[in-house]
Amino acid sequence: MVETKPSLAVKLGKLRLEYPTLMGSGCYGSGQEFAPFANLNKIGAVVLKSVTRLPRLGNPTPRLVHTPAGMLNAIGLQNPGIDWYLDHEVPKYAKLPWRVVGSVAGFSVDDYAYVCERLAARDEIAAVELNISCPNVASEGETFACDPKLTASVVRACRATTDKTLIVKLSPNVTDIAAIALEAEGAGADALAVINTVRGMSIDAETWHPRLGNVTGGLSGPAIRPIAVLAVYEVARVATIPIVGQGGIETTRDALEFFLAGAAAVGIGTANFTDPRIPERIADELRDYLWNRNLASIGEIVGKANVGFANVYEYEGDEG
Amino acid sequence: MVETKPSLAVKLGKLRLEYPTLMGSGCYGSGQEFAPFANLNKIGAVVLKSVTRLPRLGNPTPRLVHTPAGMLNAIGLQNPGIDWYLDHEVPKYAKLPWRVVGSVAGFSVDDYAYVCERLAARDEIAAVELNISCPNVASEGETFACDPKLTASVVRACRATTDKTLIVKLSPNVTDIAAIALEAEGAGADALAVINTVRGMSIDAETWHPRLGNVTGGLSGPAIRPIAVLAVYEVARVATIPIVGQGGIETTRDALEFFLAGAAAVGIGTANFTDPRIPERIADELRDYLWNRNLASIGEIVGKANVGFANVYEYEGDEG
Amino acid sequence: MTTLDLPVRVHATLVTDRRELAPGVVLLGLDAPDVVAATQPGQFVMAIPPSGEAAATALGVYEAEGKRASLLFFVTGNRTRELSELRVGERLDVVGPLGNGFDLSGKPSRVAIVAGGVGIASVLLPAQALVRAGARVQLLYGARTAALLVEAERFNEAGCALALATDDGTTGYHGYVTDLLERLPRVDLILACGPTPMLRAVARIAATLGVRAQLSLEETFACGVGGCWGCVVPIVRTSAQAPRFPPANAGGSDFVNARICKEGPVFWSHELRW
Amino acid sequence: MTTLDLPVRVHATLVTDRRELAPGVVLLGLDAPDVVAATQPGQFVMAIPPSGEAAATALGVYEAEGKRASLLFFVTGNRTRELSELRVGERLDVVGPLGNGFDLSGKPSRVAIVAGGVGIASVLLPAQALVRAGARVQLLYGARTAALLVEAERFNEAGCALALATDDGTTGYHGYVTDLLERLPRVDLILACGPTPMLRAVARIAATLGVRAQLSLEETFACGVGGCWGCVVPIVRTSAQAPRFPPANAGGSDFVNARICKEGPVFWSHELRW
Ligand SMILES: Cc1cc2nc3c(=O)[nH]c(=O)nc-3n(C[C@H](O)[C@H](O)[C@H](O)COP(=O)(O)OP(=O)(O)OC[C@H]3O[C@@H](n4cnc5c(N)ncnc54)[C@H](O)[C@@H]3O)c2cc1C
Ligand SMILES: Cc1cc2nc3c(=O)[nH]c(=O)nc-3n(C[C@H](O)[C@H](O)[C@H](O)COP(=O)(O)OP(=O)(O)OC[C@H]3O[C@@H](n4cnc5c(N)ncnc54)[C@H](O)[C@@H]3O)c2cc1C
Ligand SMILES: Cc1cc2nc3c(=O)[nH]c(=O)nc-3n(C[C@H](O)[C@H](O)[C@H](O)COP(=O)(O)O)c2cc1C
Ligand SMILES: Cc1cc2nc3c(=O)[nH]c(=O)nc-3n(C[C@H](O)[C@H](O)[C@H](O)COP(=O)(O)O)c2cc1C
Ligand code: FES
Ligand code: FES
Repeated sequence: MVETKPSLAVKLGKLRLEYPTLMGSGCYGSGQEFAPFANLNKIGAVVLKSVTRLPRLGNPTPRLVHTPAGMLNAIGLQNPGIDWYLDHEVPKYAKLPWRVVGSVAGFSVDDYAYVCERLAARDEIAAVELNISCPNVASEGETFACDPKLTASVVRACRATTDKTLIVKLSPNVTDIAAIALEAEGAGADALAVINTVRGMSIDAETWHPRLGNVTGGLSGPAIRPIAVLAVYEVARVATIPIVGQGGIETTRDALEFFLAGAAAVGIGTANFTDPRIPERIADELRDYLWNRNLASIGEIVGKANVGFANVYEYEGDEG
Repeated sequence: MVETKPSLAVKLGKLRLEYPTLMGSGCYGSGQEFAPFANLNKIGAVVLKSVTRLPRLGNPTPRLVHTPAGMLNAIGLQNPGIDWYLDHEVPKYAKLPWRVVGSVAGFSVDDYAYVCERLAARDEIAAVELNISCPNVASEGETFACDPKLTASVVRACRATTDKTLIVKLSPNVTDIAAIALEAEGAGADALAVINTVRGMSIDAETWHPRLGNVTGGLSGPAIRPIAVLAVYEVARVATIPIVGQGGIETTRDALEFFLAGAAAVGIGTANFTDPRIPERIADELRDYLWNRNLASIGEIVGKANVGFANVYEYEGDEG
Repeated sequence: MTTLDLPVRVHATLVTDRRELAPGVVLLGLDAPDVVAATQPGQFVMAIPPSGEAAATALGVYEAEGKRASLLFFVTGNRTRELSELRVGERLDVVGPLGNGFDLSGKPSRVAIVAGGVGIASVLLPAQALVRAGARVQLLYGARTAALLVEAERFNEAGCALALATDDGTTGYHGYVTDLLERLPRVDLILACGPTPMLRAVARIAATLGVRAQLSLEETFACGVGGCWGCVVPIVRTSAQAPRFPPANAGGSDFVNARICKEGPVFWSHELRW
Repeated sequence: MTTLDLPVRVHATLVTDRRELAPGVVLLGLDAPDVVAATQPGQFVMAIPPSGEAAATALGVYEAEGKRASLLFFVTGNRTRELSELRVGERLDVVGPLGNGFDLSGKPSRVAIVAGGVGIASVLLPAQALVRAGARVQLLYGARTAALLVEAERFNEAGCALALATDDGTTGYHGYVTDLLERLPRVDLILACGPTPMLRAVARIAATLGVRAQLSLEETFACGVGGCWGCVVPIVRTSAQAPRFPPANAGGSDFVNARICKEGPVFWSHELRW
């Protein structure tokens, strides 16, 4: 018998979160934007918009386009650069009652290490996520997450700069995501965020113009959920560090798919654009789900997808 | 002034089709299954279900699961094997008033060449598509389309067996689809089918079982359309042979996205499960679209997406 | 063009009536004379989503009389929700009727029909046909709870004897409907439609009793017309229903994968390789 | 927690009335006293899709009086179609009001309001407020064709003078509504809402006339609350509306990217870097 409320707490490296939900980078500001109508007492942490060494204006508009069961975005890492960020933004986070995780993007190993070190040095920042998988920048942003060696270099360099929890965010736009995950883990990552957006494009049949100013963008939302669940499942089979599963989570049932596939925590991005009450609802319903099944903590379902075919009739399969 | 009806005809290698629409392999049987309620006079061709050297029972059920704006399938290449196929099925295709394109799958270069040769030798078969990208077989089915060298070997071996049009079907589950496309073209492909399904997975939160008997499957339908449009766009920038663009086409507007991205023809698979009248509707509406714009043929819009940013205000962009 | 088995087409129908039989259980009446004219008991249609934004949904033809056919369904997901939101006067396009229904050619005189939950939607037409042909028909009808035992009186009117069962005992026998089948006086034929575990139990009991049974199977469909091989069930190679485009017999196995939508949805239970 | 700018929340409202003003143009009345109480002219709400299956939709608050707020929209895609299918008595949740509306603090005495198409939805509240404050308000209202010039009489009732224009000449001036602006006797202030090309013309004409103009901009939104930076427009660095979390000034450029949903949707035209 479970006597106390089931625990939703999770540890990512040294970072302990009361709730296993992280608001996806770039989708939630610092949380302040959503605080008037979302209950931020019931989230694990907000992952901040990715920041770079130098300021960036980002991509031309349109930066967003709605697609079936999802959306494409190409923000292009608009941000004020690490200097201004540390001086003017980060101090505000000291007063926030929720945890914020910094997110670092860059164009060289040195960029990453530099920004990571400066960001991680700040008390306001609970942990750092390395966005090595942003598909929306003209230069080589995503090649880091597409190349096992580059992934290892970036993670190793950043690891050397901080003891704080280091989450490495992987791209689905690769032939073998598990191989990249192993490199990241080997180079010192404490956790893996799986997945960033899937590369995509949309064209207006009337005007013949791409619907995004940047031509191509990243697909998010329920459309990509099956892709993300599989990525988590494949990474979980090889990695020993915790996974933050994300991509199209809108309901508790969706979140459970990720836990069962092997995620220790989940990310919620695009769903906040549908209804800002979703993260709170998922927190409450996850607790009910565990309670109804007499489970003491969320950890008890992580990776428990039963892939033993028990659901199908006895079957001989193929020989060919 | 255009005086005659705009032409929708397209050539894929030696194969001339009256309509630029191919019914996706595995989705449409041989066309006979759909003939009672679809107008097969207004399609280009039916791509037959992939056939292998030896018979295959396929995967255990469930083989299908509906997902947001799409579906996962894991049929597992159920087919009677090339011997039975040539003896009992192919003869029936002689009487069909629509063109059928054979589809070959395999587990070795030799498999592909053997089946391709025997299939292509038959008059009933108008052309051959090489399915080197099926994600639903336990063994190495998809690794062909994920490896440039293997792709080249398969295509070269099959090319040597026939003069008929050879279409090579590419997988989106790779880091760089354009590189694979170039290999296929270099090895003698006459056309490229872009894309096959995207790998995915879904788990039932009640039972903890994967929703597919095969655990993982291939995602199709509107959910993947932005991914497919981008794949076509990227392949079109490097390949000089025609592309059959596919992935989530449901309306004429969707088909136009693919033509504008660089497809010479389009594939229609999952949309037939929504409404079997869709291919005819697209054929009629494509003709109207060209007529209203005074265009003489579908070829005039292929690859005409205007990526010059003319739709956005003058913009300086980033330096960082 | 090769000759076609059935004169099926896409039919544009209009919703003539709509009732919510229980929470989440909807009965839609359709003005669909062509569907009525062509439907054999046990066949189904593919209902095209009015929004055009999802796969078509397989639904049994519940009633078929005069110009009116009807569909009876449970709201379990997006697609049935969309159908449930149709109002009287709105249009619903359906493909069909499709598939092979119940084989009533053997002139059975005593028949048991076993229906579980929404399985009730596929058994009114065979019940009516059997009663018309002079058979004594016993309906064994089970559901989770009393409120979900919808349309039982409709079968009474049709001339069937009724035995009800609920999982929670709110009405009738407290337990599985298949328990009732075990205790039934001898019948010539069993027809069944419902969840797969129920059908398996029916198959087992039928074998024990030595009575032939026809089961209407369910599986997720994509095409519904035999084009995608997504909906298979293994049946013995010698079955008359073994597909003409035969699935592989790799390794010389004694079964073949038949398509539920094309060779079924109704199969003889002794020919299933369960 | 830091102090918050606005007492916005998610409001559960009920549809009180629904009218189709023209084919594909819908006016939804909502029982929404909290929205009415908080709304400033030119603000918008994010309407949460009842199905939960798409992003929320940005819609201007058209009317706000007593307990009733209303939304006026064109059905252009999935999301507005879903909203258009709401019936009286059904529930619609909205986030807001959001954004910065029109600045009416300058006590203008003669105001021209330029509305193009669905832009009409954002200008009734400022028109009413200006008339109440004693200003003479001239509405210049253009649309593709007469049937789409919905709600013109509503502005008459509100005390505005009206000048209409249609692209096809079916009513009023045959041509662009901005042509009318060029010929207007002098005004103190111009407010405008409509398609971007119209707004650019208004900005150009306002500059020529030497009159200050406020433009309500549109862009595809995701969050609607300033969290995603998806909806930007370049404005001069010195604008009071330059975001507090400033976009980069890489290369020392003279402009910054402001968020339309947060710093706007209304901007002074002379501060836009168009
Ligand atoms: C021959 C035949 C006849 C039939 N006759 C009838 C009949 O007469 N009456 C009847 O009621 N039914 C009948 N059925 C069953 C009926 O076809 C299915 O119940 C129907 O397909 C349900 O569709 P749905 O989209 O509403 O729900 P589902 O297919 O169950 O789900 C729909 C959507 O919801 C989402 N979804 C659902 N569950 C989950 C989950 N756990 N996790 C994530 N996403 C989820 C998916 O995105 C999916 O697209 C019949 C079936 C067959 C094969
Ligand atoms: C501040 C603000 C206030 C606004 N106020 C109002 C208002 O008061 N009234 C009003 O009517 N509007 C208003 N708008 C505009 C309104 O928000 C948009 O028109 C609305 O987002 C349309 O949503 P939609 O989903 O119906 O259509 P869209 O977003 O245009 O499209 C919806 C879907 O259709 C599909 N789609 C559409 N076009 C295509 C295509 N060509 N190719 C492929 N797929 C396509 C996509 O899958 C997409 O998901 C306002 C906007 C802003 C920013
Ligand atoms: C508008 C938008 C902006 C994003 N910006 C970032 C970013 O700056 N850094 C990052 O790592 N991920 C970014 N992402 C990716 C999300 O954090 C998330 O990984 C992805 O969208 C998949 O999850 P979802 O489907 O729940 O949104 C962005 C996503 C969206 C939709
Ligand atoms: C049920 C199903 C079965 C399929 N079987 C095959 C196959 O045997 N061979 C093949 O090359 N592609 C197969 N495909 C892939 C389709 O031909 C097509 O490339 C893909 O589904 C994307 O297009 P769509 O979104 O229009 O369906 C199959 C797809 C589906 C949905
Ligand atoms: S659903 Fe396609 S073959 Fe049965
Ligand atoms: S829509 Fe997200 S910042 Fe404006």
